[in-house]
Amino acid sequence: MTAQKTTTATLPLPPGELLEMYRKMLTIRIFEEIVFDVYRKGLMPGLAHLSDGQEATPVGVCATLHPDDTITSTHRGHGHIIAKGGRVEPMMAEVMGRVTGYCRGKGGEMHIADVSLGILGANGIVGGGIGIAAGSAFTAKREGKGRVSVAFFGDGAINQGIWYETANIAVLWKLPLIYVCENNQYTEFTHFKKLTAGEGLGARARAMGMKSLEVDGNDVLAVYQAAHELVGAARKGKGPATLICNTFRYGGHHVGEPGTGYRSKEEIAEWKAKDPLPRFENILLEHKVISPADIEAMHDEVLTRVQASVTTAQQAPFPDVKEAGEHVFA
Amino acid sequence: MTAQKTTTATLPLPPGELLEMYRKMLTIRIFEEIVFDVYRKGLMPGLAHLSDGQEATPVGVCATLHPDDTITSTHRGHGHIIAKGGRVEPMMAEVMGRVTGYCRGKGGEMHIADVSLGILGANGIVGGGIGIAAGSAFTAKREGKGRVSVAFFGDGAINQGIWYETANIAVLWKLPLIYVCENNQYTEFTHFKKLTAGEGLGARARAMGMKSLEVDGNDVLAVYQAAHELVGAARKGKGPATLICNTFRYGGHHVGEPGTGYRSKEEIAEWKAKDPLPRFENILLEHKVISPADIEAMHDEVLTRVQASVTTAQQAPFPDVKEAGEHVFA
Amino acid sequence: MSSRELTFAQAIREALDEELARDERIFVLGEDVGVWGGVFRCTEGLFQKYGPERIIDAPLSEEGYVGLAVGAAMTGMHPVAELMFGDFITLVMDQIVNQAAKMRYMTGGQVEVPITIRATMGGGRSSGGQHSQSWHAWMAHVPGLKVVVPSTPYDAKGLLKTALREPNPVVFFEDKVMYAKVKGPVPEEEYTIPFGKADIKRQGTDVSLIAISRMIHPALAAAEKLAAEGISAEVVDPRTLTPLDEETLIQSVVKTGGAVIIDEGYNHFGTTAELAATIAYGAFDYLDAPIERLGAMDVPIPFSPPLEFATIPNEEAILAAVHRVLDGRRR
Amino acid sequence: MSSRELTFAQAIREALDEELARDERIFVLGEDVGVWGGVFRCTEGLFQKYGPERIIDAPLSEEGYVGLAVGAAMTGMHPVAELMFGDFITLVMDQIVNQAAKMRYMTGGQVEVPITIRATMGGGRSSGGQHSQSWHAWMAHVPGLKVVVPSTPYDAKGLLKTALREPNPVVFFEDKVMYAKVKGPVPEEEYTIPFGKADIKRQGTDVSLIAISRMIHPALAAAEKLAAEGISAEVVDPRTLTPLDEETLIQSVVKTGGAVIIDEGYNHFGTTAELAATIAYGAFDYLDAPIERLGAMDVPIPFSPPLEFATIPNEEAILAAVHRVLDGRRR
Ligand SMILES: Cc1ncc(C[n+]2csc(CCOP(=O)(O)OP(=O)(O)O)c2C)c(N)n1
Ligand SMILES: Cc1ncc(C[n+]2csc(CCOP(=O)(O)OP(=O)(O)O)c2C)c(N)n1
Ligand SMILES: [Mg+2]
Ligand SMILES: [Mg+2]
Repeated sequence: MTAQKTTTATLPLPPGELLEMYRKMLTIRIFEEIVFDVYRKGLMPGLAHLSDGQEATPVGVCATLHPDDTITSTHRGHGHIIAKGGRVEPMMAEVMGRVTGYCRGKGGEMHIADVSLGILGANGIVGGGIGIAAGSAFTAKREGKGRVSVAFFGDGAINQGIWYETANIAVLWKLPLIYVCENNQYTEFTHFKKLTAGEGLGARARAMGMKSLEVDGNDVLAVYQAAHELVGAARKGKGPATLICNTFRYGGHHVGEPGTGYRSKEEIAEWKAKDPLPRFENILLEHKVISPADIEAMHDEVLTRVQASVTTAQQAPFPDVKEAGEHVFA
Repeated sequence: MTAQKTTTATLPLPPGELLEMYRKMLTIRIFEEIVFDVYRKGLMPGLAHLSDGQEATPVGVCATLHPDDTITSTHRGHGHIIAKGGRVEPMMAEVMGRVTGYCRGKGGEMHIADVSLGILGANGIVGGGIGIAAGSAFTAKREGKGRVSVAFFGDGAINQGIWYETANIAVLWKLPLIYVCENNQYTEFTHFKKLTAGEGLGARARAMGMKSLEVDGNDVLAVYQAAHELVGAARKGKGPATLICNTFRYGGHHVGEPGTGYRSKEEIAEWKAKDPLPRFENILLEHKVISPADIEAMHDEVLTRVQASVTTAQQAPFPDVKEAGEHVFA
Repeated sequence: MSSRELTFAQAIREALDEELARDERIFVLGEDVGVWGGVFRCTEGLFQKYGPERIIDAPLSEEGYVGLAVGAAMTGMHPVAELMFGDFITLVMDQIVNQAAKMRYMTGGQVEVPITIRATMGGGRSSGGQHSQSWHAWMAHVPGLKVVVPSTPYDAKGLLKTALREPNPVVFFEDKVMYAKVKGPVPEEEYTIPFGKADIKRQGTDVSLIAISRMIHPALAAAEKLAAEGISAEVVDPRTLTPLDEETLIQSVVKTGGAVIIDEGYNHFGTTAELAATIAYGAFDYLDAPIERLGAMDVPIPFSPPLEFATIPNEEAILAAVHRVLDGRRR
Repeated sequence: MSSRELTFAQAIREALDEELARDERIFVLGEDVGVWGGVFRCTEGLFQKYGPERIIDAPLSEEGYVGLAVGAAMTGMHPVAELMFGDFITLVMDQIVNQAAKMRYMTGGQVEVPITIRATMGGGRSSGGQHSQSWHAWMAHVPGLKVVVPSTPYDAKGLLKTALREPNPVVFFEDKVMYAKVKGPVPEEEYTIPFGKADIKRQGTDVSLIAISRMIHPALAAAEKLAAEGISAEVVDPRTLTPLDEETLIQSVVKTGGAVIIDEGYNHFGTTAELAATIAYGAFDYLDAPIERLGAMDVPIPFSPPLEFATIPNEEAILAAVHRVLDGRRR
């Protein structure tokens, strides 16, 4: 596999932060690979919706966010959560339905949240996080402290009315809301072009009076730079914006299907050649931010941590049945 | 009141059809004036949502339609229904809750329908007719006979998700659907600009990949010509389009409020100066399609007919109570 | 306590006003709630008093602004989102049911979602099939929502103030026929009314009339007529459907031995079903006759007044039902 | 009649196939129902057989495509709109409730609206709070909709074929746990099953188990266990909620004197309430003990299996309820 090269004359962030971004991308990749295993071994209930291949988008965007900024995520949410600082241990425990999970096992794979980190939840309703993100942006504007709200969603969600209705409101009320569309080319098993009229989301966003940028979603620095511009403007009260990141999921819509019936081998190979991880690695190596040995060490360290999270979760109890009736009301 | 002049070198339709258009505009105006009275005299239940001032739009659009084309309408629907051929007698009877009404008194002022004429119903849900119109366009396309479907709606409805979701579908599937936005400047008591982000519906429609035209909605020939172009294209399989007609309602949102609290006298006067009726009259007079005497005669004739419709409705029975349980299922 | 007479709408407005003054996290949004003061005058003057940041005219995008309200609630605000007609709740079901109602549970208790949805209900105004419906039973079927159905200005004010101090989603139903037409005493002093406490609006011993929202008024009128016949009817107002004060309902029927349940929501699979089933279970040994259910006729709501009135329970229907209960007594 | 075993999904697919062949007004639309054949395989091969004009992959726009389906139904087509998860019915309530259900009535009988909405229901797959709900009680609360809740491949096929010949809106609920797991005999010959006819799945004399959709299976299993104890349980399947075969339910309880009602929808304000209230009324003089209601626990549906299973009625819970009924007998 030849990784496509991205050359950047100057790096936009200090080495420490770049390393942190790299670590997060690696963590997402490894987390998804391990969840794949966990699912295949029957160690988790429900379905697993993985985002390996898409790591650059959440990491590039979240690198521009502060701890008190918020995000909302999707059914394919592991990457967003890790990128915003979520810890793999309570994530894995949640995926495995344990009481030690982020949501005490009540939310599950599609509903991980860590509100203390500004992660207002993954969401099983496609487009379901968008209204919530608009509301968080409303609160942020009211607070007046420059906080922003990011809604992550897929190419499928752009055809839900909630996008349109909140876009109109967000522009009118100048809310600090960034719509981030992770276009992985497919809405389940159908190519997005078969489902999307016109010039796509960018044109729609502009028609609503919003700035919109479209970037190579597998180039973490390109994502970072575009997000940096839009988030910065939103912080300064310039209102909402849309960012479209073109990317690809390597696996199936969920682990139960191989992802090949509706996508050609060539298409998959083409995207694997643009894998965000080696591309970022090459930049970091080139700029001597990291050495090959560092990479290997980091890989081992993350792998060990994620693997340990499985073992720990396996040993953790399921929630007690009496919890079923708790947390309905505050 | 000085009527604004519209000069047209050549008329786009033969005299008989122009006269028919004029008669319809006059009928709408008089119908609304009489309903105003009927409401004020307490002769009708519920509310009355009148469209006097907006006559040119429905008439200009419907002049391009065939009997088997369909329309869907709104809470402010009397004009659309008359323009598509609806008879004033069952309309008035419906408004007055009589069993002789179009819907046997079950629908009411906001729900007049004559399915045999392709009038698939006014609708009390703002945007409620849009999905239905899309469905009629779907059927039309399947039938393959060049039939088209028109959805009338107001400036308020453009911010409902259903517009957006069906617009995407209609473009993708090339449905013969014409979205007609009657922009009367206000969504109830709020100016549409306060509620609409971006460049408005035209830009949104174009972003969805649809042709969009915007016309002086008080110039019936301008409306006709634009509708003619879009309807013609739709009949030929070119897909959906949007037509925006700028106009104004003279009265309140409903008869119970005067329409003045949120609109200045100047604004109202400005629009009255652009009254669609005298403007069309002037053209017809200028081109000798009609004489002043003809106008007077037609006015009297229509007035007599609409007045008679009130008397007839008053004499007609209310539906029998046993009808309450009928027509739930076919 | 000193008291004045307020209309139902004025009581709502006063509750909003007092709570807006008390807690700056509270804001109101909806269509024409601001400058215009609301089509039913429930927010009259609040825009002028609290400004455009707190009394907000939203675009005609119910799903959008209710969705936004859910997110605002999750991040520390307390929105009051208005649905001008409760019929439009169909447009925001996802935001209420799949988001607001379950967010706390699905996050294992991480968030509170203090959103109040104000929605109208009720027919009788010839508003037609899409402006007259009463969907409180739907909401009461959803875990995670509190559901309020006040019947008097006093209750409306006290319960709305409670809603605005609740850390949970509340759907607050206001029968629009009462806004201007129902007047009643409301103390000058501040008060709140707890959720889950039924109110016995009239004491009685022979039969229980359990009525929801505006239906309390024909029930009280019927009780008055029955008194003249020597029949002592108890009139019970659950006031909230979630939580439901099952105990008070059951105890009333334990005492009287018979019940008529009156609601303007549809009868079939509605509120009358839940209340009848709950009482039939809890007062099984005390019921002398089958429980009578008077919900709205199960038809789309017709426009023409004679038809519409035929679909809504009224005093006469209540009296007839009471006589069925009493005549049908098994002991 | 010759018969084979089909899964629940195969039975659905066969009904669609036969009706698509019979009536060219019928078309199917939904997400990934076409090329892919549906995530639950209910439309497998139909795209290949009937082409893209009749088996249509819609964008992820539930309100848009269901709205379109309503209009298509009003103009002579017979759409089958699929909601992959019944939880998404929240997104299309306006199209179903304010448009499809009342269009005929509001026009005074001018139109027919022959639309079939296929929606899944049911938990037990650890799909979490937004992919496990059962909203049939909501639909049954709406006048103008027919509501179908089949429990076996045989019923599913026969009832779906009836839906596709109905001139009215039908909401057809399919418990997704049954798609692949429940197999049963389905005749080769064509048949349909009328709406409004309950089916006695097992005859009995001591207690009536009235169960909805998939809950029929634990009810049958419980009846088997009870038989071993010498208790004869009758198992009744209403099959459709609107129309509801009240007579068969009541007569069963008149015979047995006791009832347990089992449903996977929420208990509160749900199907168990309507059935219990209806039976308590109709069989008042024959009931020996209070009717037991076993709906889903009134909480958002949790992900973790031990929690989720605790919220769904099962065989054990049914047995316990039967014993409460029998032990609580008053005569
Ligand atoms: C409202 C809604 N409709 C349908 C689904 C079923 N579904 C889950 S994911 C998905 C495709 C989403 O595509 P996209 O938004 O592109 O996200 P991706 O899966 O590609 O990350 C669908 C149809 C859902 N969960 N919610
Ligand atoms: C979904 C919905 N929301 C709100 C209303 C209440 N309402 C009725 S008409 C109206 C304003 C509609 O404005 P517009 O679409 O511009 O039509 P106009 O009244 O100007 O003809 C509103 C808010 C409604 N009927 N339906
Ligand atoms: Mg996608
Ligand atoms: Mg308008």
